Amino acid sequence: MALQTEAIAKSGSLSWPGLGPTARALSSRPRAVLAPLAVLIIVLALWQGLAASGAISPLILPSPTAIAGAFAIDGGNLFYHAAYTTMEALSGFVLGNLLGLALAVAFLYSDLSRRTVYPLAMAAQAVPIVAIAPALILWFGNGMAPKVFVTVFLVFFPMLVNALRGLRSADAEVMELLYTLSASPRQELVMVRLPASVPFLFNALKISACACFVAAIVAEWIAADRGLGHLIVLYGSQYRMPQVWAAVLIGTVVSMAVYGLVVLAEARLAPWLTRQRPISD
Amino acid sequence: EDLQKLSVVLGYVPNVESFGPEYALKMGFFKEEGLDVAVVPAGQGVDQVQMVSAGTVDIGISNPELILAGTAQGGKFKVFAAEFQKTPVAMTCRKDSGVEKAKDLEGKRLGIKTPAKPFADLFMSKNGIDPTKVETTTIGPNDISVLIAGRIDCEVTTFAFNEPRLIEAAGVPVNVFSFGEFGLNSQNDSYFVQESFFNDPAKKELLVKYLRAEIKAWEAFFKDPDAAAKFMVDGGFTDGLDIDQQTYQAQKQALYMKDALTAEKGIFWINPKTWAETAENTFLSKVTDTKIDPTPLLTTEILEKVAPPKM
Amino acid sequence: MGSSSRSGGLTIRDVGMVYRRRDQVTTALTGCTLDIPEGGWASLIGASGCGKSTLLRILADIVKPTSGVALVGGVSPAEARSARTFALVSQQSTMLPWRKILANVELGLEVAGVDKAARRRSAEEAIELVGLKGFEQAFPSELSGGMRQRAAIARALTLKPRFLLMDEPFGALDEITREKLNFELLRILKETSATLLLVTHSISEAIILSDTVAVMSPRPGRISHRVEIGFGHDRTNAMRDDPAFGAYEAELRHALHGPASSARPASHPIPAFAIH
Amino acid sequence: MGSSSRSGGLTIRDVGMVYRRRDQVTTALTGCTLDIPEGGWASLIGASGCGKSTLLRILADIVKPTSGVALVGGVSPAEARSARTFALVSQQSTMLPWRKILANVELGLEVAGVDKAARRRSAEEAIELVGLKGFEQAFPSELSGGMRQRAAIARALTLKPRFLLMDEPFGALDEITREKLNFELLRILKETSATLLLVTHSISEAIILSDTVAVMSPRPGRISHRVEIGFGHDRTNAMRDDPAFGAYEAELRHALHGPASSARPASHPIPAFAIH
Amino acid sequence: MSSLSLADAGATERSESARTRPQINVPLGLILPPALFVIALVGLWAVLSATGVIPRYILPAPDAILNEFIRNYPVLTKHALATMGEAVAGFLIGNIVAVVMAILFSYSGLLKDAFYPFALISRAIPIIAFTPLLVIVLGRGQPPVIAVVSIAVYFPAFLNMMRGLASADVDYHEMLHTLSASRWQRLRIVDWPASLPYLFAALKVSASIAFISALVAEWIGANQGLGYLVVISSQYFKLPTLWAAIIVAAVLTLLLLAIVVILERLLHRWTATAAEL
Ligand SMILES: Nc1ncnc2c1ncn2[C@@H]1O[C@H](COP(=O)(O)OP(=O)(O)OP(=O)(O)O)[C@@H](O)[C@H]1O
Ligand SMILES: Nc1ncnc2c1ncn2[C@@H]1O[C@H](COP(=O)(O)OP(=O)(O)OP(=O)(O)O)[C@@H](O)[C@H]1O
Ligand SMILES: Cc1ncc(C[n+]2csc(CCO)c2C)c(N)n1
Ligand SMILES: [Mg+2]
Ligand SMILES: [Mg+2]
Repeated sequence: MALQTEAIAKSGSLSWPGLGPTARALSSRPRAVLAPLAVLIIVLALWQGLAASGAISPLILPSPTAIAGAFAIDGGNLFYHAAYTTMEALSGFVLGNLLGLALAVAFLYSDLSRRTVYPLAMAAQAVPIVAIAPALILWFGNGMAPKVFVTVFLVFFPMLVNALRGLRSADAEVMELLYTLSASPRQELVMVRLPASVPFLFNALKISACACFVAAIVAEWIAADRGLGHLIVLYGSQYRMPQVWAAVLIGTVVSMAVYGLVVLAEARLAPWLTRQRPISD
Repeated sequence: EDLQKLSVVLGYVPNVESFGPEYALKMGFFKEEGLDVAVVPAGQGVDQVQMVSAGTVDIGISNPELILAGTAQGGKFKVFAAEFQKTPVAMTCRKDSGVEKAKDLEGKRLGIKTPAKPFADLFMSKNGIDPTKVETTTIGPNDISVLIAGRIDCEVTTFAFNEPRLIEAAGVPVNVFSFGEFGLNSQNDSYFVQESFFNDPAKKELLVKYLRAEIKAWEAFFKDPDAAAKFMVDGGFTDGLDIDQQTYQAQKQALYMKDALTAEKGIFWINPKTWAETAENTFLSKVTDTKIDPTPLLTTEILEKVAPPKM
Repeated sequence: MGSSSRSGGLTIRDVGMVYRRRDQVTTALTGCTLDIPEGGWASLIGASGCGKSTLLRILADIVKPTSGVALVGGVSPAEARSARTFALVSQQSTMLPWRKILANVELGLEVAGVDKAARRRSAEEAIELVGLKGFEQAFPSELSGGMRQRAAIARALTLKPRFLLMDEPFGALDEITREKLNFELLRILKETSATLLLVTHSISEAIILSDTVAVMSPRPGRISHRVEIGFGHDRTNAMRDDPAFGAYEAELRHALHGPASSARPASHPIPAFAIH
Repeated sequence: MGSSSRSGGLTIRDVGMVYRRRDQVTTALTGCTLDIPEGGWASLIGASGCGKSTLLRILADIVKPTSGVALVGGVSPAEARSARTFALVSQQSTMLPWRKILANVELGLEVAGVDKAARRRSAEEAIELVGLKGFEQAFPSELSGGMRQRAAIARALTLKPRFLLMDEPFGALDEITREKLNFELLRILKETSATLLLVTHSISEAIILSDTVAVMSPRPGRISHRVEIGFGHDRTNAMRDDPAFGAYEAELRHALHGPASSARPASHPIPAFAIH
Repeated sequence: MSSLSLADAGATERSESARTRPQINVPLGLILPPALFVIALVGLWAVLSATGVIPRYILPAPDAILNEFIRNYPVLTKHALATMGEAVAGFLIGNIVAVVMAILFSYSGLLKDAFYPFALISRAIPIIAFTPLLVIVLGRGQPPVIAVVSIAVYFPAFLNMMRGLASADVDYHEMLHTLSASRWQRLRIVDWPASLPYLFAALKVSASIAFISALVAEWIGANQGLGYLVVISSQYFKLPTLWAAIIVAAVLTLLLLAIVVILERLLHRWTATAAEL
């Protein structure tokens, strides 16, 4: 069989458009929706069965129906805290990615800065947040700021590494072209390096679309009076597992939604990435 | 010979608070009883109630509030001994904050660890403190630096013989408000198993042997708390234990482990009155949705068989 | 011929180029010398791999010669590049895959800081000129090989450079399109008095488009022959019928292939020329 | 001529191809019909962008026509591809940049599962044939444009396919190298009785290498003309002197450019042909 | 680009993506700038500590930490070894699983359709919620930590490989297609080499994640390791120990990164850029 006529996104991640236009996906490729749905139903059924059998303590793993019940009992509260966490996560997402990209550009043009700052940025990634939490609280107070800081801290690095790689991935011929046109470094950056790095940049964004929520939640987990992380700790300390899992679930869904937005943005902003391969088998 | 396996998860990282299990293990008291005991250290992130309910360990050592909360969520437990008669849980305040009595908290800044939030509110309401007049912030689970830095005046919760000592060592004198004296007493470090475990006569017998061996260790503790502290520090159970702090803790801890009841019945005895108070408080603080009657949870059956020394 | 009052044309003096790759050394050029006066038109012909592109890349400041001097308009290639006095059409007709054709053609002017409206106008004109009207909004991957090549030519033409360095710009084009573009190029060269250095594999194209045809011989590449084309700058297709045209062809063929081959490109020494 | 007892040659019947890109629709081919008997040699000539590559890509099973039928050896392109009966030399002479030339030339046989020693031997032979000896260990980026193109030809030749589909394989080569390879190709075609479909921009190359030259006209692409070349399969360079050769050239030029142009490729209707 | 650099600037650009860049043969030039920078930072830190700008109850002075290294190195070594084992094991498991999964997904439409969403979702779930479960399933100690590290680490490699395996130029695929290459051949000949830059970018990200997640996991469910040491020492307010543990973790992270960079150079010479570090 040769090429299908409708454009099929070349990148794997493109053809599963996140939580986006499910309806369109369903009409054009029903399997992409039905297959995961089937898996989900099987997993939920097994989970429910397991919980009902009493094999797993309700203090550890609540049943899916109990989790659904938690939304009924505590929905408003959950969403209030989720909104708070989302604000932190998204602020961290934006700032962290901008920082990572800015650093990558700086590293690209200054070897010295790369060789000095890069290892430290790397090493800093190994600093456990637990350890720096007191310092953060001391310096940033106890509101959103330290959570945003932690999120930025965990988000900037994937962007830095991917952007650095992406900015160097521009085709040699294209770089030569710009060179003979006597393009300025800024033009070279804007016209070639950034577009060439788009696949890498979007990957970093996808990594951090998920990571920013995990980071914000972990930061809240340490010391917060609001947010999903706070709820998880508080409810956890009272063994209200359905609520804990409901909070986890909301965090997951919201971060998947952010992921979906990144995927959609990618399809919009990088149409040239969708040149199709022949289908061999 | 055939040793019978039994596991216990401690209430915290191994320190002189868990001298009993560690010493009994080291000295072979468990073996003498025919037991092969695995001692699981705890600390941050380890939840004894979850572990016992999941069957990961047999015996858990934890706070009554948590055992009650677990019960409220469907756990079925039996409490057969308790280390503390008076809770070591305390509020610690900087001396220079001028907080001398509970009411002084008004107008001050209080740091609260997230899980302690419900109890902090209860503490205030029970002691006539207007919570709107207290500026509260959430602090990390091990954070005393905020207090040392002077960003807060008081923090809950701390252990009376742990954090205050560390804070003073950093050059900040403190006042300690032991929760037991403010209507929030609780038998910390209560020993519990799953109800089904307790209902199995063979297993119940293991608990007797276990407690007998541990009590033997605790007798050594009471004979010489300083030596007990030295044992814990030198034994390398936890890296970074400090001999001064542990000696201090050992001496203080002994006072929290004894009272009129233990003098009458023996150490580790269970006090239904204290449990009733805790159950009431756990409900008032909304940690449990209903008021739990602790009576069916408690049993002195093991204690009676072990007959611990009366002190 | 063609030389003007301006400061200089293209100068290649004793240029040598040695590529080192890991273990091996390729001498691409040795002692190449060539002068093209300002406003002059020159072609470079020679066997595949003899170093034509290398020479162009030296003039375009992409690679540095390992010996000798190259000057563009009297200054070093680097200075010429900064001053944007030349435009290069490279052999592989490079396009930015994420830009549509219009944006790709505009690129040169965009880099030079020309304002949007003006560069749009120039680009559209150039696109029309090379016969790509209607494909402004296509991505490069949606064009045929020859169309991409024409887009690259269009980009260079928008720049109206003093020096045009072109590496087989018409290689992927059919005869008609090629010839049309040949004459469009001539027109533009005259209009702008630009200097041309063209690499081509077509001897007749070289004659039509040049005052001077330089023949390179391979291994190592050097300029072995120079033929001056005396047609002046007013060229029509009729010159093909000029007996001089045939003579130039023969001379160049001879220079390329050795003495026996002046009549046709046929008699180079390949083992079994006629196949049973 | 050329047709053998085997099951079939190349068949293109009423093939249409419409490319859809985002908002726009390009009709690349309409109603193309062409038959090349087994063992036959055919060339495809036509203006840039008229759909020659598209037709080859249809036969090579890279794209599917939007209408009509294409057969390779009597079976669908997909089946022919699975059976490895054809080899394609694509217009952009694709080389894997991370493989050295030898490994790139070996690739076809490697994929076909030929053992290491045998494919090494074939590759070295083919490399020698196209004049790349000494560059086995170079990366593609270290070759000149023409050298890369020859490497791509070498890769196709190692496969000894029943059908050779070549898209301007000699476009980046100088006359001599080109002619040498033309005749090498003829020798190989005869040795292997392969069927050839060649896209070229050179009318004389088309005549030399074909039994049939198909002329495509553009927008939308279709086959407008067919010229049978009556030279048989024993070809020598002397056939250029045959008056028939000139006649074929004229006919093809005529077919390509319209009636007035049979003498030379010159008189196609471009506005200002002679430039003052 | 300054006109000074002339043509070799162009040559350098070229080398970055398609050719081997000349190796910097002076290790001193590689090590000196960061070393000087670190020394300067430590100096600044010492000054800020001495002047009380950085309070000692947050970050002890450098000499206090140095002293801790000298006094307490056996304990640090013991925990460092435990963490290293977990981080490296998790790093390997997570990345191998990621690569295999990405390959399976890239070559099997059904698998991908069915499980791709879950592969994504698994990353969006805060692992902290997993840890008690893992401790209960796997028991306390190293296995749950390794599991947490694997889960935390797989995602960058998975995503980048999904992308990298699809990144090869379509022309290459068309060529292999006409050669009727099998899936395995397409993977081996084109997609795998083309995905290596993506893989190595991911490995660098996950090298950093490996240690932090090992530390966080130890914080929850272990009784040894640097994360455990961090918790214990923060519980007893032993800040020199705590920061010594952090520094060890940072150094180990750099070590793992260095190994990744070296591997990248070895495996992927044609795109490796010199002095990534
Ligand atoms: N992938 C594609 N998407 C959209 N349009 C395409 C695509 N490929 C080719 N086309 C269009 O199809 C037409 C024919 O292209 P094709 O490559 O077949 O031409 P060609 O005859 O090979 O030209 P050339 O001689 O320049 O190589 C062109 O108008 C081109 O723009
Ligand atoms: N980057 C490089 N590294 C090593 N050798 C190179 C490099 N570029 C070119 N060469 C070698 O230099 C020689 C000349 O190459 P060049 O590209 O200048 O040839 P050319 O005359 O343009 O040939 P063609 O007509 O085939 O394009 C060739 O032998 C080639 O292998
Ligand atoms: C010696 C000692 N033991 C336990 C804790 C931990 N801790 C502090 S407050 C509290 C009660 C929970 O509300 C617990 C378990 C400690 N800090 N010091
Ligand atoms: Mg060339
Ligand atoms: Mg074509």
